[in-house]
Amino acid sequence: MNSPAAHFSLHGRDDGLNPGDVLLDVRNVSLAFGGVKAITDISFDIRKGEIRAIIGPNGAGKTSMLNVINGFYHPQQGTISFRGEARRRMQPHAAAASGIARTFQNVALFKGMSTLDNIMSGRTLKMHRNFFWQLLHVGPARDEEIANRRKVEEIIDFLEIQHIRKTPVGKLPYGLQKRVELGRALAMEPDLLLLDEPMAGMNLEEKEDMSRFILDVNDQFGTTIALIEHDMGVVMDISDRVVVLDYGRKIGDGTPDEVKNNRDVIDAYLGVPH
Amino acid sequence: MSASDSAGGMPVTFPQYLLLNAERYAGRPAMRFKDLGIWQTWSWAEQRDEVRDFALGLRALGLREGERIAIVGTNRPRLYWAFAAAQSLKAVPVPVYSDAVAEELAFVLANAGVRFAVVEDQEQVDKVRSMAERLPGLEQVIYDEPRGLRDYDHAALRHFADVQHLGREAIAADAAVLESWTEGVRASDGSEVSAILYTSGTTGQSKGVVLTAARSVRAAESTANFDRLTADDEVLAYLPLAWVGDHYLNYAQAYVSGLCMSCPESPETVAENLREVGPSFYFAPPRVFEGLLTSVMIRMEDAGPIKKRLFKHYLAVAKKYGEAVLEGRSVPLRGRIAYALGDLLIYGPLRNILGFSRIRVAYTAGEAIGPDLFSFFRSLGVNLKQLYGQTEAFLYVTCQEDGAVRADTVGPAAPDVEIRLSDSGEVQFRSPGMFTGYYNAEEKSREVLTEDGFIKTGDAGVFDADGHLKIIDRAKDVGKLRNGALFAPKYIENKLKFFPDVKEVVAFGDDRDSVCVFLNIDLTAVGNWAERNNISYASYQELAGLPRVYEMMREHVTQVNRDLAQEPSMAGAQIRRFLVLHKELDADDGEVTRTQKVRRGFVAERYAPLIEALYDGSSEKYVETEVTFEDGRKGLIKATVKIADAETFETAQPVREAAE
Amino acid sequence: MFYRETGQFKTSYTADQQIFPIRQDRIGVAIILAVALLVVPFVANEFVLSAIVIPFLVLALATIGLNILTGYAGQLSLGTGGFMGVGAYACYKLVTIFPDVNVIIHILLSGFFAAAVGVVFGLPSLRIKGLYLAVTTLAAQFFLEWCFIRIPWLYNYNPSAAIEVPGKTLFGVLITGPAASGVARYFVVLAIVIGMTLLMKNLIRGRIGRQWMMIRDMDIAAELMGVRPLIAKLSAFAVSSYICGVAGAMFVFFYLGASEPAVFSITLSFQILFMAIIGGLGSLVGSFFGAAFIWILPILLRVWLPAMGFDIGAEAIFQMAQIIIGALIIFFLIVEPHGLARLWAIGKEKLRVWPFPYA
Amino acid sequence: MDVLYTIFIDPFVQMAEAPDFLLQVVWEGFVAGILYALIALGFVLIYKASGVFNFAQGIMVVFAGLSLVGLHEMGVPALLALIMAIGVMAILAICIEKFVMRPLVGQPDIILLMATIGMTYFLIGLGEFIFGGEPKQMITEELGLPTGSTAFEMDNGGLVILQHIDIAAAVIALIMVGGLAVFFNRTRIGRALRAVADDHTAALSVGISLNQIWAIVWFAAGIVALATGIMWGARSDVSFALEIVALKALPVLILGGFTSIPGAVIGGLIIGIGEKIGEIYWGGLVGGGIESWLAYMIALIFLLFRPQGLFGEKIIERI
Repeated sequence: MNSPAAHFSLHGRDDGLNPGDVLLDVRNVSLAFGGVKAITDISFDIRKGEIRAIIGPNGAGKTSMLNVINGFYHPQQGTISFRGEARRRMQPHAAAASGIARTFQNVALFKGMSTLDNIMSGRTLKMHRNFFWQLLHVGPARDEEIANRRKVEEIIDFLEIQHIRKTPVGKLPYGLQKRVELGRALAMEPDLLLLDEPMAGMNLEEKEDMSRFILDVNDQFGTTIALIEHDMGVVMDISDRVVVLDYGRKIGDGTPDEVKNNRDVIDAYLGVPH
Repeated sequence: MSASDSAGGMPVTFPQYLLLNAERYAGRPAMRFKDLGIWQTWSWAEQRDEVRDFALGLRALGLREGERIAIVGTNRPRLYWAFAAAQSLKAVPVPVYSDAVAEELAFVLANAGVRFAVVEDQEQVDKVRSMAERLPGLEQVIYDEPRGLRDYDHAALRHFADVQHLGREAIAADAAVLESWTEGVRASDGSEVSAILYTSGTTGQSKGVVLTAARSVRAAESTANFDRLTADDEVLAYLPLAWVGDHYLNYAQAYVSGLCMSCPESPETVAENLREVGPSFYFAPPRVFEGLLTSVMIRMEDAGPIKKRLFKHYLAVAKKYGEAVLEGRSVPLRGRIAYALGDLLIYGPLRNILGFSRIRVAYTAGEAIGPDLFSFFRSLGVNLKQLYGQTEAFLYVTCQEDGAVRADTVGPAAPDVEIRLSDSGEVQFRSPGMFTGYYNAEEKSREVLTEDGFIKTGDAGVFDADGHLKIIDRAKDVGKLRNGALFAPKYIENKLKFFPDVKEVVAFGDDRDSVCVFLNIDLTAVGNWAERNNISYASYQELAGLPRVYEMMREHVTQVNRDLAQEPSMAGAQIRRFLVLHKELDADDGEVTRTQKVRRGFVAERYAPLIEALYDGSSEKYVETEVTFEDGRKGLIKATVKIADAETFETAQPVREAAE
Repeated sequence: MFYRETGQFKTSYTADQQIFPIRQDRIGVAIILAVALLVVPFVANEFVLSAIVIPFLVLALATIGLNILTGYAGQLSLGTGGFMGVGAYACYKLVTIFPDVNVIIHILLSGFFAAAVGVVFGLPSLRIKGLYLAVTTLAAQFFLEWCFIRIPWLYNYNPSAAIEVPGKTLFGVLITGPAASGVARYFVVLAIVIGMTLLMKNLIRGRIGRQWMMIRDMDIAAELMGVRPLIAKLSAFAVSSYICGVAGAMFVFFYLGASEPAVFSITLSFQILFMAIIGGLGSLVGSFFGAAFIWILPILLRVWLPAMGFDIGAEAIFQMAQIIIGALIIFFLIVEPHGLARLWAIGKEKLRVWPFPYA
Repeated sequence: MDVLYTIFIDPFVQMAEAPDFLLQVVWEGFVAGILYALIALGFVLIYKASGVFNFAQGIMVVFAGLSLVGLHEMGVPALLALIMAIGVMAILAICIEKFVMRPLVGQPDIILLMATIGMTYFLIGLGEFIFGGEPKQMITEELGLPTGSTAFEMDNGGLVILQHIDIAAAVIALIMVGGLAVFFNRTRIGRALRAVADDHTAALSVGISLNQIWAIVWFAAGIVALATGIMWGARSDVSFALEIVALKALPVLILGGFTSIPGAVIGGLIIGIGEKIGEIYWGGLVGGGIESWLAYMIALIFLLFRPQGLFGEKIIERI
């Protein structure tokens, strides 16, 4: 019997951590490109179940920080522990396999594919049927494809993008592309979701929608979220804790209220020279 | 196909039909719902189980015979199951419009005194909760879509599936429960109330129309027979769940005929879903057909010259032969061939794109439909007919028979319906499905019912020579100009509204010197025109005020005046002056009903300064208007509305006797 | 115009994800298959089958092979001819060494040799992208060509350095060699091409094909979704080379009958690349269009030009055909850079929304 | 051990024993390298200005040479034929700009690449149609180019023979490189060309239309092609086989970078000398003829260690 999805979940793995335990710990990380320092000795942590914002002026090293976390850049110094396992070098696909998903500042969708296929691509790690089953596309391979399609449909439903299911993503307006990208990351059922400026270039209504989706993801699936965002209003509204970077250094860390009243942070944002 | 052939005797309630269908059409589809990308399908047997589980869950929660249960939301299978589930317990479903603001919702729920509410989603839950103190009798709210409700206090809140689970637990605990439910359904004689439908009414607060089971079933049976509906038919349930049309055409007729009802994925995807499902029975109010025609014409504007010529040519062919072909009248061979070619090249593809390919019977009702619009769809091969209905009748009062369809009438009395005209020309009827009264409003019921049990419709009408009813206007709206000329505002309004550029019209003239009108332009059509002519505009208000738009409207008004001049009885009511309103008439502001009918009195009161300006000869008028935004906030629109004069014509020599 | 999709709705994902979800498409494909099976073999003469239809099918298959690599996985290759050659020579050696095994099995096996070579030359793709990769594949092309000349073992020390296909049978019917009938070869080729195309379609619509396209569209994002570039790229090289290898073996065994190293030269690589691009990168049906365009059109031109009164000698006709093809390639790139497949898709979309100009 | 010896020791022993021969080989390689460099120069010109990877450069060389020889065969005096050949290249450049580049502006690289391959097809067909498919003798003497050779005697008594035409080729190549360098750096148009490569709007601000620039660049590449054609033709024949040889410009460009004129020269020399030495001293070990692929292998191995080329900067991928 068919029945509409009653309770659908995208919980990450059960890793024995409770909400509030440290999920990701960044310790004394420094990163430089050919002598140019992007990140200098930064430490902070992300706790399970929280929404953690990383803010700072342009060029503060925010995106570099995300790139370090998901293994795209390798820091020269410092360690990163995810679920208690420390590491320094890690390949991006290994980070993905360990449960880290992300979206990009400039939408990085697969332009040649539809919304559905883009989100399906997030299921890559959840699909295991071997080459020969794939060739035949019957039995287990098709069952797997369909099971994952169903999950993807639930995400499509969740993000209210049913009407663009089969549209090539290149034809979508920017706001919807961002939403599809979020869907693709969600399809990975991540433990840690990194969002790089999820609301950049959006109008007010789209921002409200996106905030709602982020909160819903956090609330409904318990997904831990780290996000970079420029819109201070949004950051203060939705995040539990905020870390502030400036010129590659950490200048503030705490709840939105604490950060708002931090002298250094105010200076950095008002442009007072150091 | 009548159920009387079946073993268990003739069903007199919808749940009885459910049981019957679960046997006779066990494996055939009863319900589809586009969810998660595909059309999830339930057979009649599965649908019975879903309904039964929910019903038993409701009973476990304490729902008893005669109690009211509200159903709020869009067209979703679970909400339809809630109807049958409640009816199976002899409780009374009370559907409410899903876009009703919290105030309206609270009024209905309080008026009906509901104990339970089955609602679609968080939005509706929030609405209900915000009115909690006005609804002390409301005990349980059951929702279909759990999204966002995880952290809500679940003391008086349950998920639909959880209620069904309760039902299944009850069955597991004691198999007799199942038996007793079935018995309970079977035992009914159909005298219980089967639903209370609140009419949105053009004036004042809405009233609950009380419908009883056996009468409702009988009404549905007679029309299902009339249109030969069977289990092979398919419908798309996209009209508001709380409206009598949806409840009758989709729910009631589906149960008595066993047809399959499909629910769209979301309100935004209705057009697409219509194409996918391809219903065989279809209903839409005239404004939907109007919108379709407009969009067809707009889209054809961008077609290449060859295609455009082809289209124009074959539309002309269709106009000439189409309706004759549809009605099986004699058509010359040349015409038949031309029409067949047109069907291959234009009509067939057009029906396909609109999702009309499989339509066997389509109805329109609610408002008068422009004769050209009506003929357009019929000439394409869509068997579009008119009906005239009332919530109080449980829909059908008149309907047109295949082969006897006309644009300007609504047909003869529907099967088993008696119609008469009062001395004042008001239409009155008695029908098999007619209501027993308004809920908790004895007085109002008495106002509507005549002593001999007829219902007063409030509509003015006439019969033509063939006994077909023709509705002119609301009886109370028909008036006279000061010079004594007949003034039927709707008649004039409809003529103007048939121009694709014009969305809404309000005509004034009763007890005045002349006729003047408010116009609303159609934002899609005029916007498209503006785009093609490189005219930029920021808002409806700006577009509406453009001199070129006024010029266009003036041409339309002139054309209407020219037409009116041809009709001796109407010639005196030509339009002298008009204005284009600075905002669209909106249900949120109470200017139109939820079914988009103009609340004439309210509009007249709200825009009194503009009416005054229409009649005092001034050329413009500054007004401030309060509006309600989608999210409930209020704001103020300021505008200087221009007023234009229209050309009028000499009355033509009477060529024939006036129709009336 | 011919599409009547109203009422065609899907009640299961299986139905929604089938290769041809629209009924009219399924009918169209059935008609094409019926024509291919029941009409072509009985209408076409020996020349048409041998010189046009069979090589067209084989080249279409090779184009599909290249399309897997370039169109779906985004890795530009100029070595298709070389990989086809590997298949051809492998098949020839297999037939020599195991003369009793059915030739069809040899043909299918020969692809694995091409796949192995393809993987070796695909290794640099992990570090090298775009045009730079083209050089790598050129290295493969010229190196392989050189091998075909310089390793006499490959052509059984034949003094003419050519390979000659022996006559082999399937179910008692001669299907290779000079004496095999066109019809027999046609059916074998058709069966293999259809089978392979279907298998490739399956790969492409599943996880593996999606990984290729992810790498193609945005390799960094793909990696962050858990795709291992090594596996994705090398699998594309392997599958692509396998198909090319099989096509190469078929090219010699079912079309040429005998072959010299020059057959698998860079010219063939370019020809296949053209077929892929004119047909449309990332489209299986486009591979057939492209092969038809590049293979059949010149033949038709050579027939038509004299018929239209351009009687200027065989050589000049050949040159005229080349000029026209060159000009048409540029013309098509200008009109629709995404190839005939896109034109086809646009045309189909037009028919679906007919009489409207757009949906 | 024997194998290792033959591969790693013996060739060097041979080199040491016959330095005159080695020198001769290096010279041959040097001259071939010069010609590769000239072809690569044509690529670089166009790539720099329009980002188009011009596959047709090879056929342009053939086409230029054929025009020259063909016109002379028709009875046109050599120098007039040369001027007319230049005219042919100018017409070709204008046609390419008008009928190929302009309609395809803004398309992805691969499409432009394919268009140039389409041009190759077209020009091969056209060249054969007009001039016939057979190889032709270059009119070296008629153009006043030196022929004959000079032999240098080495210490060990061996001879190194230098063909005069090769020396002339080297000199002409140097002049062209120098001329182009001056053109790019010192002239207004040249600077505009460089600007185009970086930023199309910048070029417009110089006051030259993009279309003009393209036509000029293709014309310049045509001149380079003509020079290459003459030199190459003087050493062997003018034939369509050159089209395949021209592909060697690819590895040259990989070594030298797609946008660097000195890079093209250095790359050309490395490839030219490298493949000659490889062929002579190692080729025999595997049956000879490795010249056909050695250049690509050199480039391939080089790429594995420096994917960004000889003069390119390390790419930091940003997301």
